[in-house]
Amino acid sequence: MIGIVFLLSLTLIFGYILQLASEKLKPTTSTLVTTINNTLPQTQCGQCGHPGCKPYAEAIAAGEAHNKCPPGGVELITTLSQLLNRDTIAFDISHGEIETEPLIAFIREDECIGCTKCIQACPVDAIVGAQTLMHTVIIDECTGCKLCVAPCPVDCIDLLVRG
Amino acid sequence: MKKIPLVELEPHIDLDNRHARWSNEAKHFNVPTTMLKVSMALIPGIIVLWYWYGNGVWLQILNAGFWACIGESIVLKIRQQPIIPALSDYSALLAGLLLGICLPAQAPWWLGCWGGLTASMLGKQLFGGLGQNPFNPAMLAYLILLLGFPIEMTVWLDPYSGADMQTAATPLDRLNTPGALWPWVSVQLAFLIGGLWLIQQKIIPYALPAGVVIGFLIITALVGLPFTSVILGASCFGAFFIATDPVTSPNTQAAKWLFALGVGGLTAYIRSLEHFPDGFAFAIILMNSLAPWFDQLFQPKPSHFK
Amino acid sequence: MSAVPLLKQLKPLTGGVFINSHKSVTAETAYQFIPTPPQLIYHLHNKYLQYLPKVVVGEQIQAQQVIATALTETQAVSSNLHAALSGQVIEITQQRIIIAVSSEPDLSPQNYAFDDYKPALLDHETSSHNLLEREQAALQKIRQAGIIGLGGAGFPSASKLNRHLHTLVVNGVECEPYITADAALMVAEPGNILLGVIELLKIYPQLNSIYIAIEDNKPQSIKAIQTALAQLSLKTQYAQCVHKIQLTAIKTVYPAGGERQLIEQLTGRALKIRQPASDIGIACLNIASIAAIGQALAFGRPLTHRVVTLTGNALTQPGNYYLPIGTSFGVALTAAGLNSQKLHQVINGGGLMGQAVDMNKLDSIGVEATTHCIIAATATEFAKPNERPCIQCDACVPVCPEHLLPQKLFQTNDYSLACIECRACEVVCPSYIPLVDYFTAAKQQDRTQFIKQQRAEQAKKRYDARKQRLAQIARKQAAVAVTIQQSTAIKPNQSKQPTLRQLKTQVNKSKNLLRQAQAAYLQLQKNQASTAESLQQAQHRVETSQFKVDQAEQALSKASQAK
Amino acid sequence: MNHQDFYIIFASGLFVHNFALSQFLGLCPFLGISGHQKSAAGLSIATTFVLTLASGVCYLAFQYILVPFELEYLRTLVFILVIAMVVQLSELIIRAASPLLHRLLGIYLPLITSNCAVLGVALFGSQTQLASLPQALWYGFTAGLGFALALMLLNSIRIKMSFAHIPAPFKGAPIALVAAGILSMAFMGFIGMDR
Repeated sequence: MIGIVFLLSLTLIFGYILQLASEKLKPTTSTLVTTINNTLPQTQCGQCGHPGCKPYAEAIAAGEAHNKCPPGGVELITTLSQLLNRDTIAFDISHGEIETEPLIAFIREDECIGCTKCIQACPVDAIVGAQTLMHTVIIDECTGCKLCVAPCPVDCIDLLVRG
Repeated sequence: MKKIPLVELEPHIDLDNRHARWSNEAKHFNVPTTMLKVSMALIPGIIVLWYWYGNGVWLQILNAGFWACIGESIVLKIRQQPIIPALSDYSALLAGLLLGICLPAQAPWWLGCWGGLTASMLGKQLFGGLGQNPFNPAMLAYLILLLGFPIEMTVWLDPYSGADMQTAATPLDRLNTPGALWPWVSVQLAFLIGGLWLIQQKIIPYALPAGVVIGFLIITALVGLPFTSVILGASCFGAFFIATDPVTSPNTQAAKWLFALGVGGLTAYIRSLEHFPDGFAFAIILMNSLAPWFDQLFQPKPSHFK
Repeated sequence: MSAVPLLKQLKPLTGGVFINSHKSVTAETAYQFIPTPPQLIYHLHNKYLQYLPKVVVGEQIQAQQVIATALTETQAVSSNLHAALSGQVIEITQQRIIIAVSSEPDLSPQNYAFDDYKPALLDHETSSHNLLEREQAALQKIRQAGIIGLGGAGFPSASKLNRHLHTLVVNGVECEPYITADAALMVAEPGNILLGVIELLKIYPQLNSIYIAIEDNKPQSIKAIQTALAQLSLKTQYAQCVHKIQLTAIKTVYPAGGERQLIEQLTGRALKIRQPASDIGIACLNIASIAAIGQALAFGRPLTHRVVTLTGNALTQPGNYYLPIGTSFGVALTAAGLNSQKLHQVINGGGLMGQAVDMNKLDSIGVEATTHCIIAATATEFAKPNERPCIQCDACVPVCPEHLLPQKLFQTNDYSLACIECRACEVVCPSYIPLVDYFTAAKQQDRTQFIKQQRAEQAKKRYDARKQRLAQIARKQAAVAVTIQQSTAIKPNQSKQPTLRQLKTQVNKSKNLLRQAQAAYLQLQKNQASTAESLQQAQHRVETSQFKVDQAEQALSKASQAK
Repeated sequence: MNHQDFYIIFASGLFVHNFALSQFLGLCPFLGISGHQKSAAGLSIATTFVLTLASGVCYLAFQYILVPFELEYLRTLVFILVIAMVVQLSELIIRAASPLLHRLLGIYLPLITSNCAVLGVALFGSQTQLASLPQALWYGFTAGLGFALALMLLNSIRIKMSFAHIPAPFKGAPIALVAAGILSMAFMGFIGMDR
């Protein structure tokens, strides 16, 4: 009988102590998302199913699989699994193959009609041009995210390997 | 960011049309000659031992050396790696030699065989082969034998009467009988000569033996052991031949001193506990495990692309 | 002639390894000449510069004519490439220009003896203004003469010189095995070297110490420079310059000749990692570059020839040769008596840092300004023993001049930017590990990683800026939409129930305006001097105000009907 | 509480009866975490904190409540409860103090509750007649230090082994077990230290 009473009182006391502790020791906002975001290649290509790199970083922090980034490739998976203490998993092919060399968009200038659709699509403003005027890609800025290829009505953008 | 080791990442660097290689006369110092020179430095010590304990000493040394090479070739066969180049650097042979010296002259043959096999297989090849084993193979094998077969390991003939000595010491151990001081003094002096020659040949750094002896003296003074134990134990043999194994000792100068002082100190301390004949093997294994950490402490940080 | 004192170096070299210098065959012999090469091959790319061709295929060119220039970002000339001999351009590609030679070389170099040298500008009465101007002109001349580091690095010499220099180091230390080009130059042309030093003194009078460093295993070079200095000190006007020059003998250790190591040995000052020497006011120039600068500034002669050591057991007459830049390796080696059966490997550069050259391309590779040694090696000369695992023997730790731990870098597959790739650690490695190749591979791997990371940061910045801009535009459009919505919202309720009083006040206001306009018009009519336009304007004003009154009345009547 | 007892507890906790290397308790975090240096340091601090606190509280609970009321049979249950509370407390503290360490430790932090070394300390503490609360605390602390020492030694070996070309079947945990075995052999040299 005394044992039961003692055990009950013990659990009550410990429960109270933990409740007190969890109030006082609030965890600070997690800097995890920013660290993950810094490791992602920031091409904002969206091949991972998320509109940009930051949303994908938040998803990874929340626990989503970290193997959906084709530009990142195998090195990204190893660094992320090290950072998050998860085991290294193989690359998820459903999101496109791993890009080994960096690509650059290139506009074939004779076919471009100046519709500025690709300018709106480019996440890093790497395409220079205006309505009905000639468009060209800034080589240093282009991250090879292939987003401008789809909206182009005359399909005059092709992807070349960076020299 | 953990770097992917280059060896697995890309095929081995193409040596053929790479840059010119230095002319090889500057090469007075390569792996096989190092190992041979260390073996030669052992000879004075072995001769003195042979004088006191009869030709059982030679048997043990050759037996352990032979089995060490057998163990090495077995593992290399299993791992489908070329056997001849690995054996031709005499490192397995040297490990066997060092172990053979520590075995009592009258020990049965299978003791040397077991010791040689464990030295080369468990001590060296299991951890990745030449240059990658954290523990000194000879000392590891000696420790296994000491803990596994305590009786056979501590039976030494009395140098004078040839009678059975129950708790006699091997060069690594301590002799209880006060009378038998002189044999050990001569053994230590012989190994001392070999060791100094090695230092002169620049095969071993001076920091390690010096540190071991200093550490040993300090702790014996602190713990209050009789001064004679300095001569009896493994001091000179261990300091010059075991502690200076380049593979298992640290690389930076400061870490070498710390490592050597640790080995000397621990040996004296364990010997003062009087439970085991001699603490050198334990001290070496413990300090070998600390060596990589010491290196990391004293290693200058290389500068990278920030 | 008082013997010029030979000083000792300030600090011994930290690290370094003693190796067999292989210089006995070609050491300190004066250079020889070779018959004119049939073709000259000029390479347009080197480590620091990319040249653009200035000539066209088939064009006839004269000796010393500029055939290609390298431009800096601001389109200023950073260095020129000159044709050594006159001839016709037969081929121009992305990488090289080939010239078929048609003339005999007439430029046999002579050692300068300072007899008729005009020292006018040596005294320092010139004001700082035109000193600055003269310095810029001199640097421009050096650039146009195409003088780059002849010690093997090829760094443009002009960019090493600036106004804050206080020490000049003339690097005659050839610590790498096999190379004796500088020694030959010192023995043959000590005067030209001193000419270069004096020319630099003319444009940088604030230089207070000039070190000429030579290895102590080259007695003849030291004697040659000493005698030249002694002769120079006889001429009174140079005595003041000569006493600034300190001839120092450096202990022969490899790599004592490295720029960073030599500066530390002479001045005791250690450079930070990747810090150029000009940051701390020191310029370290190779002996050959100094001589070339002397020729360019004193006589305006561009860099067209250089001394190259041709050694190796596969040559019957090894020695130092004065080659026009552009002679192909094949021609040069055959001129030095190549025995092709024994030839196993050709190395461009010294015994340690040299690069193996593709054997069947010997005739298509030309001597550049940076080639100072070509080794025709037999099979046994550079044996390639098989590589063994590292046994942590730490032989490489005391040898590294930059205090690195080569075996630790190798073990963790790491690299360090401080590594000058002198391969001293490879010389002493008992396991024959090509350490520097592993370091350079790891460095390259990390460099691409670093560039990728930088590009990611750049992309992130542009993406955030774009998102911010779009958000701003969206906010602005939203604000405009809101105002439009507000204004349209107000207009309809105004027409539905405009207060009559407002309309009435509007009618009265427009009537007053009309009255004023009519009065102004009448007054203008009375006053004879008023011009026709002012009359017309007044009439126009009357009409507009009349129109406004009618409009207001119309609105009033409509509103009162709707009421 | 003379000076001698404290030395004996120190010697046995740290060297002779080291929890990880002589008594082979708490091996799963010992092998699991010794690969990464930072998290190994973090875990050893957390374990030492938990051990000290748990040993003290268990001693109090045992001596002043269980013994007077003859409830010794409840010993294990109470100890588990105490340890669980202390581990949860330490997890909260670590999560607030350094989220990075908290994430690095990951599963191993709550795993301390099921770490047999912690329960071992509490049970051994109640068996051997610890004279007073400070001795119990000291016993827990030295046990924690012993665990930290063993963890550091194995981690130092694994630094070197991470570069070695270990045969494929032995990569990872098996070679760590071999190294731990060799270490425990070396620790046998300290027998007789606590005489």
